[in-house]
Parts: sequence; structure tokens; C-alpha cells
Amino acid sequence: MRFVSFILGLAFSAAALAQSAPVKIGIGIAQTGTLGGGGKAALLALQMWVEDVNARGGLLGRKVELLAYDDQSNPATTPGIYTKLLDVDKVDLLIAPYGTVPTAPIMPLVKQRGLLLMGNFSFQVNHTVKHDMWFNNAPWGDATSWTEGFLRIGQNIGAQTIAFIAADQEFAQNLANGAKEIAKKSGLKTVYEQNYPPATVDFSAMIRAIRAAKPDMVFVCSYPNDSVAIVRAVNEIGVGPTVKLFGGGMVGLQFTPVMESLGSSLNGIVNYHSYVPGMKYPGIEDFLQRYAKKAAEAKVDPLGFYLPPFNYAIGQILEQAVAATKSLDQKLLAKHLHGHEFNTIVGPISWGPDGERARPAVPMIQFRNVADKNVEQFRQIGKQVILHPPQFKSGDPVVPYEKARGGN
Amino acid sequence: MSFELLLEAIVFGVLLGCFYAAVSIGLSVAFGLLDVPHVAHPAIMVLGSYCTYVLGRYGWDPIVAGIALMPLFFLLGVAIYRFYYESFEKRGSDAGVRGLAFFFGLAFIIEVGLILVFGVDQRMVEAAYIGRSLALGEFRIPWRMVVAFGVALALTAGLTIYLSRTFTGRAIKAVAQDEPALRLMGANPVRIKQWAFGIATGVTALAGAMLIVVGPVEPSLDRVYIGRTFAVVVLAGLGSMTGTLAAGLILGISESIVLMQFGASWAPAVAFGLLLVALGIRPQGLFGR
Amino acid sequence: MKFWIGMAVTVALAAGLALSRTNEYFFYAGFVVLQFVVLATAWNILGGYAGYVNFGTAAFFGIGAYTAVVLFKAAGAPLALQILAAAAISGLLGFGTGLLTLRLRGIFFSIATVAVIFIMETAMVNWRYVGGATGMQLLRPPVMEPFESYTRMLFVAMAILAVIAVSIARYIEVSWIGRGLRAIRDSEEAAECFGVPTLKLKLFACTVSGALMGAAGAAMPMYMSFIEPPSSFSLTYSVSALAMPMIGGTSHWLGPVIGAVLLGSVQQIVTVTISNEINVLVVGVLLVVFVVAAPDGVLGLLKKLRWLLRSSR
Amino acid sequence: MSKHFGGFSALSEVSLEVAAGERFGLIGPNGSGKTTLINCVSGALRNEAGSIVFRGEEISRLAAYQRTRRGIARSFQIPRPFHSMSVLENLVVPLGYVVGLNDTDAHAEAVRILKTIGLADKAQTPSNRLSQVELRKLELARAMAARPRLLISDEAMAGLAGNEVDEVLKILFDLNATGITIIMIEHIMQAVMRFSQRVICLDAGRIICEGAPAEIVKNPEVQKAYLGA
Repeated sequence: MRFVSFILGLAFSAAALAQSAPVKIGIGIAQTGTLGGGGKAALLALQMWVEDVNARGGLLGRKVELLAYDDQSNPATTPGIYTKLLDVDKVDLLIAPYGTVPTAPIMPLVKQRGLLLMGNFSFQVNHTVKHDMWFNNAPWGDATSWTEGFLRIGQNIGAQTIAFIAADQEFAQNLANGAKEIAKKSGLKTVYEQNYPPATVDFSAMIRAIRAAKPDMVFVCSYPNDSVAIVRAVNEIGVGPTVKLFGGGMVGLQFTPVMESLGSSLNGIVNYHSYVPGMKYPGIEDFLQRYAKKAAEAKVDPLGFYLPPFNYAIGQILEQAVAATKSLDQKLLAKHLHGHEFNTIVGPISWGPDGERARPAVPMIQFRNVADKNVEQFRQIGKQVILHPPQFKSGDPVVPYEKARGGN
Repeated sequence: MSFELLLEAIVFGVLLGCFYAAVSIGLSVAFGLLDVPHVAHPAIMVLGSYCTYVLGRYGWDPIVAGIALMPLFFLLGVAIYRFYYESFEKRGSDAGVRGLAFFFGLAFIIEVGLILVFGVDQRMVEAAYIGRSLALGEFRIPWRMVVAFGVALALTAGLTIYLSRTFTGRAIKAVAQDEPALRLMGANPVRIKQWAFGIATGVTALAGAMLIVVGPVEPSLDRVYIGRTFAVVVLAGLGSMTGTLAAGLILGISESIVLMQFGASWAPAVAFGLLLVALGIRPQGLFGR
Repeated sequence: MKFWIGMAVTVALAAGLALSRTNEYFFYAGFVVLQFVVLATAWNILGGYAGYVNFGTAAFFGIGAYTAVVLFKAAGAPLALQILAAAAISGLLGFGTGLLTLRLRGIFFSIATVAVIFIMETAMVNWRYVGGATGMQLLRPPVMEPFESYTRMLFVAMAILAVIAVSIARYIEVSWIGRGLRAIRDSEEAAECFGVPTLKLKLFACTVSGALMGAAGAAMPMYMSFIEPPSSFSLTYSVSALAMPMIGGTSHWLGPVIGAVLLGSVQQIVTVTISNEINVLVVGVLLVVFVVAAPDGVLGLLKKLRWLLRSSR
Repeated sequence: MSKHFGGFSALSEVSLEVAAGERFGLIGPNGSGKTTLINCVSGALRNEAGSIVFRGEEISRLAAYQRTRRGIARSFQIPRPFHSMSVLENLVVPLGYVVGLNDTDAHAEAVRILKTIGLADKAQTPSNRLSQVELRKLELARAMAARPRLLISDEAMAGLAGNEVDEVLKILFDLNATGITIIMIEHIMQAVMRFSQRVICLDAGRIICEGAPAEIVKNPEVQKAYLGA
């Protein structure tokens, strides 16, 4: 984990902040590995918030300093990183790593030491540990909030059977198990299900098996590297004419480098997202413009739709909570966070008792007429058509998947 | 598992198996013939993949890049053998234990070196034959596997013929069987072994190029290939080149069937299972001396 | 006698430190160094004394860790019981690997032990009860009295384990078992023909070495409060457990201890200051340098130095 | 008994008897099965068919170290010292494992044996610094340390000069005098003939003749076996 320390003090306000010690916020976040694409963009957004909050006089009049280490998308490194943040760097506040898999190992650690942990796009990572000082920034809550959209779209177009592929890791297993229960309850018959080890590179065997099973829908739960390999395998081998809907929980298809390299092979996939152009939130346009400029300099994800707005929101929430409680005491902050709703650039955020979103809203989008090697196209409205939830709906699904894909 | 899925698995297994043979043939020479405990062979192959990736960024086709890298890796091989000979074989003593540790250390240095330069991200290459598949009725066979199969077949056949037909090839086989006798006949076994090790490493560069054609590569990929390459070499029998092809096919097909039937989580154990069985029952392998 | 005083002092020092105000991170890093002392000493019993190079340390370590997890999850067993059970199971695995030596020697034996790692890892990846490939979060039990934090207790437990391992290694080395193992290492045929029960001794060395590695692995899940197959069966354990005795010196029980403390501390310092990968690079580079330049390790160098000093006077 | 490796039969239906205290010679061209025979007797190899009876006990199922403990010791054609140990320690291994002495007695006994064999001054030298003849003596000394009833000397004199051959012969004669049966395998004919009371000749895994040394030398079969048809 490269020691990446960003000490940002803007010159003209330095005098005001110089004398008292800085407020240190610690985070381990993937800069490399399968989650690296998203992690780089998220970290950039957090740094933007640190610059903005320091321009406004910092927290409790003290300069904010962000300490970040690269966890390489590897769960084995995060316990070490967070112990170091707490015992060596002695940080005041903690933000969780991006993603369920790196976050899972530190949940027992923060629970035992009674620490506030701001969640960062994990999925149901708190359901066994039940830590009461955990606040997730993701737009989803439990499995229903994520999968009902996908399943209802499928049933509306007459799908009866479903196939599942899921990576054998914390995120994909949580989501897949939830989805299987909901599918059974809503009368869908599972014709094929397969877990694969996270390091799998070649998915042709699995795609061939799906072709043979002839399902109406395929629900995929995968991490970025697998998502890319699956889309490539589908592109090479095809899933057969019966499949009406393909996608659901494919992490990584929201990262700009991935969208750019996959290009037209994305067409027809119906997948989850967090924010796409056309969803109106106060202040998000202005943030995205400022972000695009900074991202170009840092050669990071130029669009910044998926993670950056929600990481910036973490900063906003912390800023409002610290201002309201006038203290950095984690128990006090947690109590305040439980009791209030916070306005952010991704709309109002409040949490249930388990620290997940109280009113989840997970958009399901379908890629339509995406061209190859063109990033700017994704800023237009029509490329990622929102099929669910109703309040953001901007079109109906093109079915079956092979037609929507326009593939061979 | 339905019949045509089994058939498809076998076809895919043959393509994969031939690729495994090409990946292991360098080790067949280094370990099979020269008795050099070359545990770093897979790491050098992954190094070849990354060099192919770098050349790919300048628009080189992976196969062309692989072939272009062969002379460079030949020199690398000669250098490594020279260093190994000076530090271990010359001193005799328990060179085996120290030699083994040396190559294990070398494998780790290469792996971590790649992580420092390229990070742990997956790297892949673009090419006309990657991403499209050959449609044979119901079957769809990815072109990248067909190309890897072709190059692998050429590589394995080429090296086998080189070793059995050419003069230096026979000298390499001779040094493997009876070094003192060769020394009496005026040939310098060290130079021959150095040449053989150079060729083995050169060939591995092309195998590395095929590795990144077949799928994305990351620095720690060499660990799984230690099992596969040694399984093929031991199953084939030490120093038997033709055996490498047969053993590669056996491994490829069995792995592909297990992949189809039991899923990917059991696949890595196939190579190591075969290796243990081969070591247990016939350490001298199917065709070994 | 000097030896036992040394051991007693070590345990007392570890316990004293654990109760003192020292920074928590010292115990977090110290635990790993002590763990490597156990692993390196265990490796040397088979690798250094008997000459069988075992690349499968990660397999015994991982199985030890998973045995502890099963006991903790099923019966909430205390740490001591977890370590004992892990030692027993890994000892059994060691006995199994020992049987391999019936037919395999040299590089064939080493490659077979690498195979054992991947087979064990695949078994754990496919065992849902212990979390499979997903891995599993573990809630540490409440801390027992004298210790302020669980990590401090683990630190002392590992210090005791290190003392036990070193004592076993020393006993083997000075006893006739050690002489038999050295005879096997020098020439197995001659040893067998001069009354050394080579198979029995090899099995004994494999079992003891495996058991100690398993015991070292048993504390890992509680230390990380998380367990997953790739990191529990990582080849880094195999290379480090091999490099440390090679660096310290394989002919004497002190060799692996020096190697483990030297290399282990460098690794921990590098991880904190520079980056994680560099620490693995350090292991690789030091292993190659010592294997080539100083085959008998630090102890060998010291002996040469003393010999030079004595003869120059 | 017989022994074969895959298709090749190294020994086929070989049977012989050696009386206690006898000096027994075993000759035959290279590859005739001499070393295979003694490897089967000493336990390094397992014979497929037939049996080996030593002092009334069937031993073909026993491991080599158990046979050594019952009194069968051998030296190796190519010396195999425990190179990391000193000459003295090389002897302590059999004294400890076969005879069962504790360390102090074993060291004392080892020094005594080294004196009788003339290696006393090299007691502390590491065994990898010995000359060829010293290595041969060490092999014999180690065999003596195992207090054998039967000593098999496998080409202990190959490649030695005349006086060195006599030295080793004298040691073997002295050992025989103490009641130890000795089977000698040598190519040096005059040494074997001078030493052995009875000699057999092996060729291609079969005994082709047996008898007193004088007869064996004149036997046409033996000459044909050695010098070829």
C-alpha cells in the first residue's frame, strides 16, 4: 500500500488553521487491483471535499488532513492498514474502504474498538456483525432494494426461468443469495446457478453451460475484472436467443475505463448504477463539472458518475454532523447521524438501525447504441436508459438481449 | 452433463492442453534434460507476457512481439544459467537444496518486480483474433484459443525436431544423459547446457505471449502455473519432449471437464492432483528414461 | 542450563512488555515476527537437519488456521485448545507428507509439497462451513484479565509457542535423533545401512515440523479477525519460512531464530514505511544473496569471523 | 532368490550358503549382479522371489537398519561418508544406533576402532577432507563400529596401490580372526584369491561356478565370462 499522504492547506486560509493540530481522517482504498478503477475516482472526490472544507475553515476550525493507503482490492491488507491508521497515525475519523470485500475484515475491528465507520459502497457487510456505528453511503439497502427492479422488469416481459452466476466472495454471495430468495418468492424457476472463484479469468465454460440451460433471464453478481471477462465471453460465445435480460449486479460496468474498453459489447446489458445523467439532484451538475476538470489532470475516471458524488457526500455528512455536535467524539457523532437526515449532492440521506439506507433507490439501466472508444458519449441522456425505479424511468427495455446487443 | 457439452469441453481441453504443452516445454528442457530445478520458469513466462503487453501498447501484435522477444529472453536464459552454474553446480556440494531456494527467490523477485512496475491490475492485449469466435454450428470456439493452439503446436513440434534432428540438439540430449562421456569427447558441456537453457528461456517468451493472448495476466499468475508446468513435465517423463505434448493434452482435457462439471473452484486442484499421482506412481513419467 | 535461562527471560520479557504502556502497533508487528520464529524453527527441523526442502509451509499454516476457525465456530474453544488441535491436525498432515519421502527426494519432494498447498487451498475454497472463497469475519471473544487487548494476549501466546518450538528444535539437535537426521541429510543409503531407522526419523521430523507450523497458524484468524483461503495459504509463508533459516544458518537451532528476527523485523519496518510489496521483494533478494554468497548463513559468517580472528592472533 | 528391475532380471534363482566365520569371495564381470546381490542381502533392495536366512531367521522382509542391528554390515563401493560430520562422529552413528551406546561410551569406542584401523590422528577432521584410501578405511571402520557378525566389503580396494591393498587386506584378515564372517567382492584377483577360502563367480545374474580359489582361477567358464568368448 503506497503511503499516499495528501496534506492540503490552501495558502490564504493557512494562517487561520495553522496553529491547532489537523483533524486526521483515515481510509484504506483500492488504487490497484480489481476495484482500483473505482477507488481512484472515489479518492479524488474525497480530496475535492477536503479542499472545499478547508477553504470553508476546516472542521471545528482545524485543518482537515486525509491519510489514504492502497489496499490493492485485497481483504488481507485492510486489517493491517486500519490498525496502523488507528495506532500509528492516530486518526480522528475513519472512512471504510470502497467495496464489500475489502471492508468485511475490518467490521469486527471497529465494532470491538467502538469506532464510527462511514461506509463506502459496501453491500450488507454489517448484517452479521451488527455494528451500530456504521453508516453506508450507497443508494441500496438490502437485497430486495437491489434485485426487485431487475426481477420485476424481467417478469413484466414474461420471463419464467432465471440463471445465476456469482463470484465466490462477500459481495456477490450476499447479493446472489438475497436475489435467489426473492426470485423463488416471485415464482421464478432457477434453471442454472454457479459460483466461481474470484481469480477466474476464462468464463467460456460457464457461458456455454448457460446457453445449454436456456434461461429467460441471467442475474450476474461479479466484480470488475470478472464483469469484463464475462462481457467478453458473452461477446465471443453468445448466451443464446432465449435470454431476455442479462446483467443485474455487475460491478465495474460503471467505471469509465471499463465502459470505454468494452464499448459496443455493452449494448443490451441491463445493470445497476448509482447515478446517470438525467437524475436531477441539487448541486450535482456543478460537482461533476469541477470533478471532470480535476480528473483530467489526475488522469482518473473523467465522468465520475458512479462513486465520486457519493464519496463527496460522505464528506458533506461528516461536515454537517461535526458542525452540529461541535465535537469529534465518535459515539456522539453516531447518535446524531442515527437521528437526522442529511442533504447531499446525491439527495437526502438517512439510515435504518443497521446503518443501511432508509429509503434505497437503485437505478437499473440498459446500455443502448453505445459506440466503441468514446467516453464523452456517456454524458448524453440516451446511452444509459433508466428502466427502474419509476420516479427516474426514461424508457422501456429492448428485448431479447441478443437483439438489443446487435451481436452475431 | 449432456453429450454435446462434454464434446465442447473436450475440444476446449485439446486447445488448452496444447497451450499447456507449449508453456511447459521450456521447463522440460531446463528441468527434464538439464536437471536444473527451474521453479522460476512460470515467473519468466509471466515476464514474457508483460513484455508482450508493453510492446502491444506500441501497436505490436502479440505473436510478433512474442517472436521478437525470443532472442532477448535467450540471452536472459544464458545469463541466468551462467550465474546458477558459477554459484551452485560448480561447487557441487548440496547444490540441489540451495539451487531450489535460489530459483524460488528469483521467482519472487520477478513477481514483486512486476507488481512494483505494473501494479496488481490485470493486463490484456488487443488483437484481431481476441474477442471473436469461430462458429461451427452450435459450437463457438474463441479465436484466441485457436491461435494459441496453433502457435503452441508449432513451438512444441519445432523444439522437439530441433532437439532430435540438429547437431546441437543431439548434443543437448547427450549432455543430459552422460555428461562425463561428453566431456571426454572434447565438447564443453557447460556451453552446451548454457545454450540449451537459453533456448528453453527464449521459447518461454513466446509461451508468455500466448498466455496474455489466452486471457488477462496478473503478476501472481505464475504460482498456479508452477503446478501446471511441473505436472506436465513429470507426467511426460523427464527429458521426453513428445511426452510433454501428450501430458499437456491430458492435463488440458481433465481440467476442462472438471471446469464444466464441477465448476471453476475445483479446477486448480486438477493439475496438482495429477502431479501428486504422477510423482507417486511413476516418478519417471509416462515416457521417461 | 544457559539455554533454559534464556528461554525463561524471553517469556518474562514478552509478558512484561504486554502489560506495559508500549504502543499497540508493537504487539501487532511483534506477533508476526514471533510467528516467523516458530515457522522458521519448524521448517529447519525437516529442511535444515534432515535436508528435505519443504515448500509446503503455507499448507500446514493454513490448515492450522482453519482448524482453529472450525473449533472456534463450532465450540467457541479457547485459544490454547485451538492451538493444540491445529498442531494435531497439521501434525497429521505432516505425517502424510512424510510418507511422500518414501518415494520422493530432492526437487520431487519439494514440488510435491507445493502441490499440497494448492490442494488444501482448493479444499478450503469449497468448504462452505468455514466461509469458502468468501472468507469469514470472526468476532474475538472478550479479553481475558491481565491483558489490555486481545493482540497483546496473542503476542504473549506466540512468544510461549516460539520458546516451545526452539526448545523442541534444540532437543532434537543435540539428541541422537538430530545425529540420525544429519546422517540422513548427508547420505540416506549409508544412514539406513548403519542402523538409522530413516523412515521413522523422517516421519517424526515431518510430523513435528508440521505440528509446529499448524500451531503458528492457529493464532492467525484471531489476530486478523478474518480468514480467507488465498491469504492463509499464501506462498509468501513458504518462501519466508525457507529464507529465514537459510539466512540465519541451518545447522544450529539459533540460525532460524536469527533469520526470523532479522528478516521479520525488516519486513515489518518496510511494510510500515514503504509498501507491502517491497517487503516480499526483500525476502526474495535476501534469500538469493545469502544462498549464493553465504551458504551457511549468518552463523556460518560468524564462525568464519571467529576462526579468522583466532588464527590471525 | 531372484531380483528383477522391470523386464531385466538382475538375479535369477541364485542360491548360496556362507558358513559362520568363513572368508567368502564373490567375483564376476561388471553388471553380473554382484552389487544387486549384496544390496538384497543388506536390505537396500527387496528381492521379489526367494528368501534370505541369516542365523536361522528369515530377513528378506526386514528394513536395512533392522538387518544391520542383527549383525549384517557393509561398506560401499563408492564411499559415502556423513560429510558434514567428523571422522569420529561418522563412527558414533552406528555405535549409537546399532550397538546402542550412549554418547561418552560411543566416543571412547570410536577412538579405539580408529586406532586399530590407523585413522586415530584424523579423528576430528571433517570427513570430506579425507584421501581415497582414508575414505575406504573410514567405510571399514564404520562397518566395524556396527559390531557385525557378517561384513560385506564391496570393492574396498578398487583403485588402491599395492601397499594400500595389503593394508586393507590385513585389516580384513584381523577382523575375520575375531570371528566375523566376511564376503569380499573384488576385481583384484590375487587379493580375492589370497583372502577367500571359497569363491563363487556370477555372470548375468547366475552362479556359473563355485569352489576353492585355485580351481576357480583355472575354470574355463570364469575366463570366458571375464575375457568374453
